[in-house]
Parts: sequence; structure tokens; C-alpha cells
Amino acid sequence: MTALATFKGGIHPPDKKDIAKGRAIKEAKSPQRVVIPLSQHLGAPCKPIVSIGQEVKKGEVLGEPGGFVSAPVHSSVSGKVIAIAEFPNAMGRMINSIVIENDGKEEWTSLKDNPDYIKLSSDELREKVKAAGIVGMGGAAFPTLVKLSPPKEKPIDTVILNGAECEPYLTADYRLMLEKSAEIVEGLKILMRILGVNKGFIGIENNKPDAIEKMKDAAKNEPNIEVCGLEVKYPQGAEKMLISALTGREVPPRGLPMDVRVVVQNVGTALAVYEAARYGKPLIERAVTVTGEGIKNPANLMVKIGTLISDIVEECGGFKDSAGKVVSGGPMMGFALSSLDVPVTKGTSGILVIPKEGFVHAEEYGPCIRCGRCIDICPMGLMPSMLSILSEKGHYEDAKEYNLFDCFECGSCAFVCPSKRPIVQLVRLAKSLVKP
Amino acid sequence: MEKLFELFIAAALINNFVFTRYLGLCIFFGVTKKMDTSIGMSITFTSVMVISAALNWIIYKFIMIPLGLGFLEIVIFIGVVAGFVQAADTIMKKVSPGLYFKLGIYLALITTNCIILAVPLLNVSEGYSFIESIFFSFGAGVGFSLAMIIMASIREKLELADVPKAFQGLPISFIVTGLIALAFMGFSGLITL
Amino acid sequence: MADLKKEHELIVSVSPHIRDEETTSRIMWTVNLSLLPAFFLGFYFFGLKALFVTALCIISSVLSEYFFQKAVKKKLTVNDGSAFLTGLLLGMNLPPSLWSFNPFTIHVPIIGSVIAVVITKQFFGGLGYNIFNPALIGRAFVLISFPKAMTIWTEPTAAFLALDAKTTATPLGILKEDGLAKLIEVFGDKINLYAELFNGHRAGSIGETSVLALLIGAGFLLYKRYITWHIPISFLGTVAALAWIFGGKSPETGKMLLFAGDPLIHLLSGGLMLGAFFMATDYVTCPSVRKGQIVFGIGCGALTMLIRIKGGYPEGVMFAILLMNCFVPLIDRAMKSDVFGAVKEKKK
Amino acid sequence: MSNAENKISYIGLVKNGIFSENPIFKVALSLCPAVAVTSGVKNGFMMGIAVLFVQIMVNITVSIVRKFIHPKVRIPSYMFIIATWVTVTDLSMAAFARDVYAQMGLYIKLIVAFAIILTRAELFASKQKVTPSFFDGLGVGAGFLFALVIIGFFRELLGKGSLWGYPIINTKPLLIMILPTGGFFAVGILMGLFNWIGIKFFGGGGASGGGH
Amino acid sequence: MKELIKITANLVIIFVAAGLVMASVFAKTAPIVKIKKEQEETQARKKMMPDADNIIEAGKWEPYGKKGKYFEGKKGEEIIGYLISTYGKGYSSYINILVSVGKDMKVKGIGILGHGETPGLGDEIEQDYFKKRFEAKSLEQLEVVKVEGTDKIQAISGATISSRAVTSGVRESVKLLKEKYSGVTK
Ligand SMILES: Cc1cc2nc3c(=O)[nH]c(=O)nc-3n(C[C@H](O)[C@H](O)[C@H](O)COP(=O)(O)O)c2cc1C
Ligand SMILES: Cc1cc2nc3c(=O)[nH]c(=O)nc-3n(C[C@H](O)[C@H](O)[C@H](O)COP(=O)(O)O)c2cc1C
Ligand SMILES: Cc1cc2nc3c(=O)[nH]c(=O)nc-3n(C[C@H](O)[C@H](O)[C@H](O)COP(=O)(O)O)c2cc1C
Ligand SMILES: Cc1cc2nc3c(=O)[nH]c(=O)nc-3n(C[C@H](O)[C@H](O)[C@H](O)CO)c2cc1C
Ligand code: SF4
Ligand code: SF4
Ligand code: SF4
Ligand code: SF4
Ligand code: FES
Repeated sequence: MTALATFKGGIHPPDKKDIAKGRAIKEAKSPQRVVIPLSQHLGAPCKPIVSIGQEVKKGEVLGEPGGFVSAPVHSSVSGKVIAIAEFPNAMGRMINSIVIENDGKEEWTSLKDNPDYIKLSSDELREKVKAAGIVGMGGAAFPTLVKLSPPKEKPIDTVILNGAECEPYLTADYRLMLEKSAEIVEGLKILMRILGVNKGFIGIENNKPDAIEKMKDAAKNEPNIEVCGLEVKYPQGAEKMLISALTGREVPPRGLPMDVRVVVQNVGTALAVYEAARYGKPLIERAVTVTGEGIKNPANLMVKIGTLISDIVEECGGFKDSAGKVVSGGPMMGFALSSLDVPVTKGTSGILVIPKEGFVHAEEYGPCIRCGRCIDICPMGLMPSMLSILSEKGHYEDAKEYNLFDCFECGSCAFVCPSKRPIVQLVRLAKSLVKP
Repeated sequence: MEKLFELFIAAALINNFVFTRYLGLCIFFGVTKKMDTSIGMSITFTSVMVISAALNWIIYKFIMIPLGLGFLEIVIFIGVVAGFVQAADTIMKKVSPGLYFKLGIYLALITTNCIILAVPLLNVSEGYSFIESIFFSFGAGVGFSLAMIIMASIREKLELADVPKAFQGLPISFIVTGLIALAFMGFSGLITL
Repeated sequence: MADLKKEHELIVSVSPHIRDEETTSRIMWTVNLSLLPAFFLGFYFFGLKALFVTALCIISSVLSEYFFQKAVKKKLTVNDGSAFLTGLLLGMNLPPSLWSFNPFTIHVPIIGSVIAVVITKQFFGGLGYNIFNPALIGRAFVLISFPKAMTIWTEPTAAFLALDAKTTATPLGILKEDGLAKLIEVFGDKINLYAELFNGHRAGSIGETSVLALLIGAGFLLYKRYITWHIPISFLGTVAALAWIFGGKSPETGKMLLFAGDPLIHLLSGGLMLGAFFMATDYVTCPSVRKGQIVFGIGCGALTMLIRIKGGYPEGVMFAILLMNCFVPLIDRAMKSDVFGAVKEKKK
Repeated sequence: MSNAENKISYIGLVKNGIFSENPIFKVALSLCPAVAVTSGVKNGFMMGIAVLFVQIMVNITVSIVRKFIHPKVRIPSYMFIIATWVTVTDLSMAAFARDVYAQMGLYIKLIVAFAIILTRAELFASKQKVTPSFFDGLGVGAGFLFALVIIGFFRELLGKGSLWGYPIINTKPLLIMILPTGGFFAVGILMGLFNWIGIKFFGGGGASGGGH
Repeated sequence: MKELIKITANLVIIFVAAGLVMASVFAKTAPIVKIKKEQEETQARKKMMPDADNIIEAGKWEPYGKKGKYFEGKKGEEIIGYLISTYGKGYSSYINILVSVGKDMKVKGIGILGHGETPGLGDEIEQDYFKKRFEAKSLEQLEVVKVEGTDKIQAISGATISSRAVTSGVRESVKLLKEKYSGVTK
């Protein structure tokens, strides 16, 4: 194949990765206190198992999973629990969280190296993933254990590592792939072993040739693992698009990857899996890109879960004179923050600071002129124009005829819309008002 | 054969009953708010149209003319239509309750539609033969159905439009009909009748 | 920490946080721009009166939009360029002879513009909601209302002040009335006929005559991806095919001769190029899914040729597009886009 | 109307028929003639008179015979009464108003299918004495007449430049107004105007959805 | 059963009463219609040929398969001209024409009896200025041209098809009359 693997539709936003691309991942300063939400994942929140005043070590379990689709949370610092109360998260919701005063000792619970991890049985490996509280680090924070325990009637034959990082600005996955290539490949091997499959892909967008080189190099002795360059196009990293690009299989509407015998994990997740399997290290830190035209010193940081975003902004030199918007995540799908006093969670991939003059105000929008741009680019093959009009006029039920619930809110449609219509917002409104 | 085809096309498109003869408007505006009702009405209407036109032709030719009762055409034609509709209603209810449930509701409306009466009257005044009457009435039915289906699809789209308040509902529907009629003028002159 | 926030009032809005630079008004003004070559050729061939007619249409369109929106207290959107575009297209679709001193018919462009903008567009809610192409409704309305004024064509004199140019027939008019042989005779020979049709030295509406200039504008729009090939190509393709199949006439009997037509003449004359590239492609009044657009284009082409060959009127593009406009909501209903994953599933 | 048993204001009935329950602009029944015969004031007027006549006669007849008619055959009987009066009108116009009849004979016959007439017979005349039924018929018929004349006025003036056949202006300002498009436009715009006046000055609602 | 009888009686009474009303109105109006129709027709003919004091039907023919008639116009015993009704295939309808032809087989005048052409375009054929164009035309001159100042028939601009229809209708009539009567005259 000469053409790069890709999918139908998609957009080409300016990628802006140069801002943070060259900055190697460095350990962020350990904050004075961390706020660790008991719900950082999709699914049931955790039950706290510590009490106020209790001393905890780094890596100690703070909350036990509250159900099958759930994952434990651990302390990312050593110190004393000073509060268990509701704190706002990045989306502005109040979440029960545990606040720990950092004593600065960085004292770990037990952490043993087990170089023979690859020989462990898949159940033992699963247990490690579970204990480490690993959730998807690509954004949705879905508990990884669930993905790794497919029901019997859904056999899996392929694992895909998602290194697309198609969101503009973000470079954390890119840096991880450059700096931890071997570990990521190991992580993939563990995932393949857990699922008992012998086909692994690593998909990387073609605007990161050095990462592709690096990963190819790291995987050169692994005949079962294929590193593929992908066309640069948003949302190449969405799992359905990625699966289609790499395997040609299309996940049916409202279906899951496992319906086409695939499991998709982010490269960061693979790294966490490796660290959990080898050292038993729980997921207490993650790579975060701090970037945007509005931040003084862009960086890629390894941040402890629970660190407040205000601390990180400060560490990166603060805002240039006119920060207008701070986004948790990427510019296409991230959430604009109303307050900087919210913690980094397992799903926080980036902090993007956009200066006031740097973005289009979307408050004023026009009527849909039916130009069809959104229809052309919707990766899910939907008709966003109709979804937005129906929702705007209150015909929420009718929106279902236009496959409302197949929209994964990638934002491509709103990006291209010449009328600047808030399509994603309208879609979310409709979704919240009707039953699937 | 060509004459029959021309009659059909003329009745359906060129002299479309709604857009150029202004007939059947009450039902046209009444049922086209929703696509489902328009389709139901289309099927029912076209069938009743053809059958009652045939009945009326036979009655006119073999009963009214010989007896010199031509002047009773209005009473007789409307009576035949009403009687046929009533019979269809009863039979359908017995034979196919499913179909009755779908289309039965439209039957009652048909008696007060002027096309159903205009077609037999035109058949008489133009002196069409039996076969010609059938083609003419079938064309009329198809043309009316086409008009209703186009209109329903447009009105469903208009639900989503910002029409000024005073024009919502019937006024804008009249204007749409006027615009369609303007477009249908493009068919004028295709056939000389 | 806290003072950081105070210093900077944070703006909260939903994703996506970056937007493409394309805007509605940029699209509309670009389409206006791409019509300029054709308009200038019309100006060149028909002189000052072409300019007057077009300017009158533009001014009345923009003013109609302005006053209507004022009257119903809506947001003013006149500078988005769509009313300007409607006016420009309407002007380019009118015969230049509307501005001559005898008969004095300047109310025609004004009435056309008011009908286009107020009734066809604003009554339906303004930009984006209309069912019919405003410029074409405007033209159809005045054609029916003022049939004489609208069917007087003048010779392309290429003289600036040609206010009283000689009246003549359009190529399609000659083709319909007197046949191909006469048309070739009028233009000298066949090659010359094609050449004149291509560069626009012929009678016709102000902006429809020069195929060359229209193609330049259309090429620009295609390059900018403001329009796609689907409608124009299916439209033109259908016209060419049907012209070839049904457009021929036996010189002796005058009866139709199958597979003997001249597709080029039908492609190059009338308002076909203007219609196919600039009017059938109006976003608001064409289907939005590509498959639907192809159906729409084929429908336009078939109706155009039906009217040109069988109908009583030499040109059919305007009525063809308007008739297909009626069917757009139906096409849209029938042809939704294919949801990712759904098609493959069915095929299995 | 709901307090039908009480004393009924006859003038109120007539006003009702012309304005708040205008058969065309408000109730939206029997729309065809509103477009079909209104290309001129004269035709509109004649049609209006024909409907007025039929409506009054039907109302009176129904009111007289209402006690004798068996409830099971009520509707067919009413239809028959209507058809009879339409035939009478039709035959009379054929004899005495030949030039008008030549242009709109078909539509006169179609009065029999106008739902408004049956509706009034069924809703009003079948429950009321003769005098109120007469005034109800007068009101509805006058409302009809009023609508047709207004529409005809605009269409003829704009489309032909004349009124009642007499030239007013010596051009045809907007020929299209006497064609189908113009007819639909005229009714649509007048209806919108009526609604607008209703909303603006009386705070009322718009026309109903249309029946038949 | 009793009810059934009641209903039947009910309907029968209504039918009979209504039938009587209609029949009596018909009986009154039918003769009037007949007389008026004849009057109108003779008047129309008379208008076309005011000199004649007697116009009698001389035969039937079938232009485009429709019914046409022709008449001899007499003053005293002498034939002073002919009237013929005919059709022409127009834009959207068959145009019904009445032609008055002199003994010299030249058109004396035409009248349009009925048509369904487009108002404003085709219906200009009813206008006097157009009808006048046929006066004193011989068979050879009955041909449509689109230029001014012709001795043939100048088309109405924008309605060439309707103009042609009328012209060809008139031409066919004159042809027919020539066939029938050229022996008699000359
Ligand atoms: C309700 C729900 C159930 C899911 N169940 C499974 C599952 O059984 N197996 C699996 O591999 N992934 C499962 N997923 C994970 C999704 O396939 C997807 O990976 C996850 O939602 C992450 O979304 P992202 O694409 O936005 O990161 C589930 C997701 C949701 C929302
Ligand atoms: C529009 C969209 C774009 C995405 N882009 C990426 C991406 O570039 N990289 C990535 O790892 N995940 C991306 N995801 C999330 C993936 O769909 C998928 O959930 C993830 O790769 C699963 O891995 P995880 O469970 O390890 O996070 C995207 C999701 C959506 C809806
Ligand atoms: C809607 C419409 C109605 C028309 N009606 C007539 C008509 O009734 N009679 C007629 O001769 N031409 C009518 N025409 C015009 C003819 O199609 C044709 O253009 C004309 O006869 C040619 O005349 P010209 O050579 O003078 O332009 C109509 C055109 C249109 C678009
Ligand atoms: C490619 C393109 C073609 C257009 N064509 C027309 C046209 O033919 N007539 C018109 O009135 N407006 C046209 N417009 C302008 C605009 O879409 C139109 O006014 C809307 O129909 C008004 O709602 C066009 C716009 C674009 C972008
Ligand atoms: S934000 Fe999500 S989708 Fe985008 S690059 Fe990062 S992980 Fe991928
Ligand atoms: S897009 Fe649908 S499935 Fe995905 S998170 Fe939202 S509601 Fe759930
Ligand atoms: S947000 Fe939804 S509708 Fe819009 S492009 Fe993405 S998937 Fe399609
Ligand atoms: S991109 Fe915007 S304007 Fe264009 S069709 Fe989609 S919603 Fe409508
Ligand atoms: S008057 Fe109601 S359908 Fe014609």
C-alpha cells in the first residue's frame, strides 16, 4: 500500500505541536498537597478506605473500586489525609475527593522489581492491572481491566496501541514514544499475553516520523507487532477510526471494538501496564502536555495525580499576559476550565492555554446554510447539520432518526462549520434529553 | 395509446389538479402536515378516484343518458362516491382490519374533496371514453398524490424553519404551493390537449 | 494560586476550542467574486445597460433584506453577502434589454429582487431555510409576469453605450424555431458557432453567455472546494447524453432522429453553465448528501432536456432547477449519509 | 354558539361568520374556490353569492326538516339536500348568468363538496330554529363572500389592471396574479396579514390547520 | 324492522321531494338555456358576417379530429361569403377559431371562440390588433413571419406558437373552402 492507512472523513486542523514537541518529559515538582478524586474513570466511584488524619505512603490505596467497571485510586505522595470532601473536577462537577498534605518524603509502599513478569499467567497479570488502578489514559479513562476481560462469546484477536495523538497541540504520547519506546512495546506484549492474541499494532500519525522510527526500532524483534504510520487527520486516534485504518474492520454503530475482535489502548496505558506488571507500580502519575500560545514555558511533565492545575501553570512560568481560556485536554475535545483549582486526574492528557485573541468566539452563531461540510467530514458518517438543527428547534426525539447516539462528540463538525454552529453542544443537549 | 399516455401526464403533471386547477385544496392542506398521513391519503385517494370515476362513467352512460337525467349529475355523482366510500369502509373493516386501521380514517374525508367530484364531471363534459376516463382519473390521483407527498416533505422541513409568526402554518403553506405552482409552469406546453 | 484566577477571567465554552477560519460571509463573497469574470464579459458585450440591470438587482435585493429584517426586528445579516449574491445572480439571469429606453422596464429587476429576497427567502426564515432558489424564483416570477419584456434579446454589440441595440433571437430560440441548419447559417460555420458560444458573443441573459468566463469562476470554486463536482457533472452529463440521444432531428421530415443530436450546442448555450455551476449548487436548496446531489443533478439535466426538446419553451434550466428544488426535501429524506459501520454490517 | 339555547344575537352570528370564524381565513374550510374563482372580483362575487344562497337555503331546509330526519341517515340526507340546492343554483346560473357560468360552471357544481356547508348544517341548523339558522347561513355565506371579493380585488387589480371587468389602469401590472401562483400568493399573504393584525391588535392566534 | 321502514320512508320522501324541486327547476331552465345558446351562436356568426341576412349550415368537417362546421352566408338568394369554425394546435390547447371568408377566398375576419393559452402570452390572439392581421389575406399570405412590415401574418412576440396555431387553423379552413367552392366561384 502506498497510501497511508486512514478512514473516511476527518479534518485537518493546524497541529501546533511545535510548541511543546521539543521538550523532554520532566518530573513535575511535587506539590504541597494533592486532591485525589475518588472517581477518575468511567463507571462507579470508589469507596474511601482512609480516614482524616491518617498517614499514607506513596502508592497506598485510598479508595476501593465500587463495582466491576471501576478502578482503585492510590496516593501519589506520602503525607497526611487532611480532608475527605467534595471538590470540583475539570468538568466543574463536584466529586468526592481525598486531600493529602505532602510531607515531602516521597516514601513508597512496597515496590518490587519482577523481571520475569512476562512469564506470569494472564490472570496474574490481570490482577496486577487491577491492583494498579489502571484506566485508559487516552481520554475517556475507561477501566482497563474491563477491556482486558472480554466475555467469552467475544473473542479478541488483535490489540492496537493508539499512538495517533491526533489532537492538535498535545505531545505527551509523542514524548512517551520517544523516551519510553521499549517499555511501551513491553506493555503491548503484556496486553497481548493477557488477551491471548498474537497480533499487535501500534498506530502513529505520520507527523511524528521520529516516533515511528523509534517504535519500529523498539519492536524490530517482535514479528507479531507492526508499527504503522497513519495519515495525519483528526480524529485518527478515535478507536473506531483507528481500527478501521489498521485492520479495515468497522465497528458497528453503537458497538464496541470487541465486536470486531479488537482491543484498543493508549500508549500511555501500555506504559502503565508495563510498570504495573514489572514493578507493581500503581497509576499515580501521568504525562501531561502543558502548551498553548498563552503559557510562558510550555513543557511535557510527568505529573502526580491530584496535583492542582494552578500549581502546574505556576511551574510553567504562568500565563503570558492575556490568557483567555484554559482547557483540560486537547483543543478539540477538552473542557474549558472555570477554575484552575482542579486536580490532574488519570485522564488528563494536556493543559492548553489559549490567549484571548487566539480563538473564535462561538457565542454568536448563524443558521445552518446546509453547506454539507460537516456531513463530508463526520468520521461517523452522520449528518451533524440535521442533528444540530433538530436539537436547536427542540425536536430531540427526531434526532434519533439521524443516529444521535452514534456521535462520539469529536467536534470535527463544529470545527469546520462556516456558520460557527455549536453542533457538539447541541448534540449533547439532545443526548441528555432523550433515551437512546 | 399515445393519447392515453398524454391524458395521464397532462392530468398528473401539466394540469396538476392542485397546482394549476386549484382543486382538492382542503385535503391537500389538511393532511400534508405529516408524511405518513399524506402517503395514506395518496393510496386511498387514488384507488377511490379511479373506481368511482369508472362507476360514475358507467352510470352516466347507461342510466342517466338513456333516461334523460343528465341534470341530476351532481346528486348522482356525489351519491355514488359517498355510497362507494361507505361500502369500501364496511368491506375493508371486515376483510382487512389491518389495512382499515391504516387507511380507513382517510376514507371518510374523501367525500368532501372536490377532485373526486370534479373528475367525473370533467369526464362527462370532455366526453372521454371509458378507457380515457380511467387514465384521466388515474392521472388525477397520481398527480394529487405527488402534490401531497412533495408538500408533506416540504412542510416537515418547514417545521424547522424560522418562519415569521404570522405566516406559520397555512399562510406559508399557501406560499409554498404558489412557488411549486410556479415551478410546475415549466411543464406547460409539453402537451397540447 | 487564587490570585492567578482573579487576574485572568477565564472564558468557558464548549469544545471544540479551535475553529476553522471559514465563515458564511467569506463563502458568499467568494462566490460573488467568482461570478465577476462572467459578469464583466456580459458588461463588455452588452454595454452599460448590463451594468445598470445588475446593479439595480443587487441594490434592491440588499435593501429588501435590510428593510425586512428591520421590520420584523431580526438580526441584520445583509453583510453576509447572500442577498448581494442573490441580486447578482438574478441580474446575470435577466436580459440586458430590460434597461433600454423603449420600453422602459426597470420595475422588472426590482420586482424580481423583492420576490426573491422577501417571499422566497425571508418569509421562510432567511438564509438557510428557503426551499426554492431565490434568484430563480425571482426570475421565473418576472418571466411570467412580464413575458414580453423578458423575451426580448439584444445583439451583443460590444459597444459601451448600446442602449438601443437590435433585437435578435437566442441560439436556443433559433434551434427550436428553425433548426440546426439555420443556427449554423447565422453563425457562419459550425466551428465559429462553437467558438462564439464558448466566448459568449451571442444573445442571451447578461451573465450566461460566456462559457469561458463561467468556467473560470467555476474552476476557482471547485479548487477552493466551495462546490464539488457532484451536481455540475451529473447535471451536464445528463444534458449531454440526452441531447445526443434525443436532440437530433431529421432534416427532411423534422421528426426526431435518435442518437443524432449535437450535445455540444446544448452544453454551450442557454443558461446551462451558469445554472449547473452556480445555481443548482446553492447549498440551501440542493440535497446535502452527495448521493442525493447526484440524483438532483441528473433530475435537473433530464428536466432541462425535456423542456428544451418537448416543451414549448426553448430554455429549460431555470424551471428544471426549480422543479428539482421541490423534490429536495424528499431526496434528503430518502438519502441520508451512511453511518460508519452500518453498511458493511448489512452487506454481510 | 355554545350557549345556543339562550338568546342568540343575530348580528353577532353574522359578524362571527365574517370575522372571527371566517370560513377561509380562519376556519380554512372550502379553500378551492378561494383560489380558483378569484381571478376577478366578479367571479368571486358570483361564487360568493352562490355559496351564500346555498348555505342559507340548506340551513333553512335542514332546520325545518330536522325533526323528521332519522338520526342514522342524517348525514346522507343533508348531503342530498345540499346537492339539491347546488343543482338548483347550477341550473339557474346556466340559464341566467351565462357569461359567468361559462367561466366557472365546474366550480359551482363543486359547491356540493364544500365542507363548510355540511359543517354548518350539522353543527348549527340541525339544532336550531329557522330564524337563527338563516342568520348563521347569512353570516357564513357573507364571510365567504367577503373573503372571495377581497382576494378577487387584489388579483384582478394587479393581474389585469381592472375591477369587475372595467379597466382601471391600462396595463397589466403583475400578470402572474391571475395565474395559480398569484392566487396562492394572494391567499397566503392575506391570511398572514389577517394573522398579523390578529396578533398585533387582538393578541389572537393564527388560522387553524385546515380541514376540507 | 320498524326502524328500517322509518329510515326508508324518510329517505324516499327526501329523494322524491328533492327530485321534484330539481326536475321543476330543470324544466324551467332547460328551454331557456337552449334558446340562449342558439341565440349566442347565431349572434356570433352574424357579427362575423353582418351583411348576410341568412347564414345556413353547409357541412361538417374534422380539423384535428374535432368538430368543425361551415356555413354559407346569403343575402337574398346570393351567396356573399362563408363562415367556418376550426381549430389550431396551440401552446397548451386547441384554439377554436371562427373564420369569415369572402367569395374571393380572402379572409374577411376571424374570431376566437375558445382557447386555453397562457394569459398574457398566448391570449393576445384574442386582441383586435392580432385578429386584424388576417383581414384580406389570401391563402398564400397565411404564413407566420417574425418581422414587422410584412404582407404575411406577423407573429405576436413571445407567442409565436399561438400565432402559428391560429394561422394554420385559418389556412386549413380557407383550403377546405377553396376545395368545396372553387368550382362555384370564379
Ligand atoms: C458502557 C461501556 C461499556 C464498555 N465495555 C467495554 C468492553 O466490554 N470491552 C472493551 O474492550 N471496551 C469497553 N468499553 C470501552 C470503549 O470501547 C472505549 O474504549 C472507551 O469508552 C474509551 O473511549 P475513548 O475512545 O473515548 O477513549 C466500554 C465503554 C463503555 C462506555
Ligand atoms: C475523537 C476522538 C479522538 C481520539 N484520539 C485519540 C488519540 O489520538 N490517541 C489516543 O490514544 N486515544 C484517542 N482517543 C481515544 C480512543 O478512542 C480510545 O478510547 C483509546 O485509544 C483507548 O485507549 P485507552 O483506554 O488506553 O485510553 C480518541 C477518542 C475520540 C472520541
Ligand atoms: C410558462 C410559459 C407559458 C407560455 N405560454 C405560451 C403561449 O400561451 N403561447 C405561446 O405562443 N407561447 C407561449 N410561451 C412561449 C413559447 O414557449 C415560446 O417561447 C414562444 O412561443 C416563442 O415566441 P418568440 O419566438 O416570439 O419568442 C410560454 C412560455 C412559458 C415559459
Ligand atoms: C455555491 C453557492 C451557490 C449559490 N447560488 C445561489 C443561487 O443560485 N441563487 C440565490 O439566490 N442564491 C444563491 N446562493 C446564495 C445563498 O445560498 C442563497 O441566497 C440562499 O438560498 C439564501 O437562503 C449561493 C451560494 C453559494 C455558496
Ligand atoms: S486528546 Fe485524546 S484523542 Fe487527542 S491526542 Fe490526546 S489522547 Fe488522542
Ligand atoms: S457519546 Fe454516548 S456513549 Fe459516548 S460517553 Fe457520550 S453518551 Fe456515552
Ligand atoms: S462530533 Fe459527532 S457529529 Fe460531529 S463530526 Fe464528530 S461524530 Fe460526527
Ligand atoms: S457545516 Fe455548519 S452550516 Fe454547513 S451544513 Fe454543517 S452545520 Fe450546516
Ligand atoms: S373546497 Fe375543499 S377540497 Fe376543494
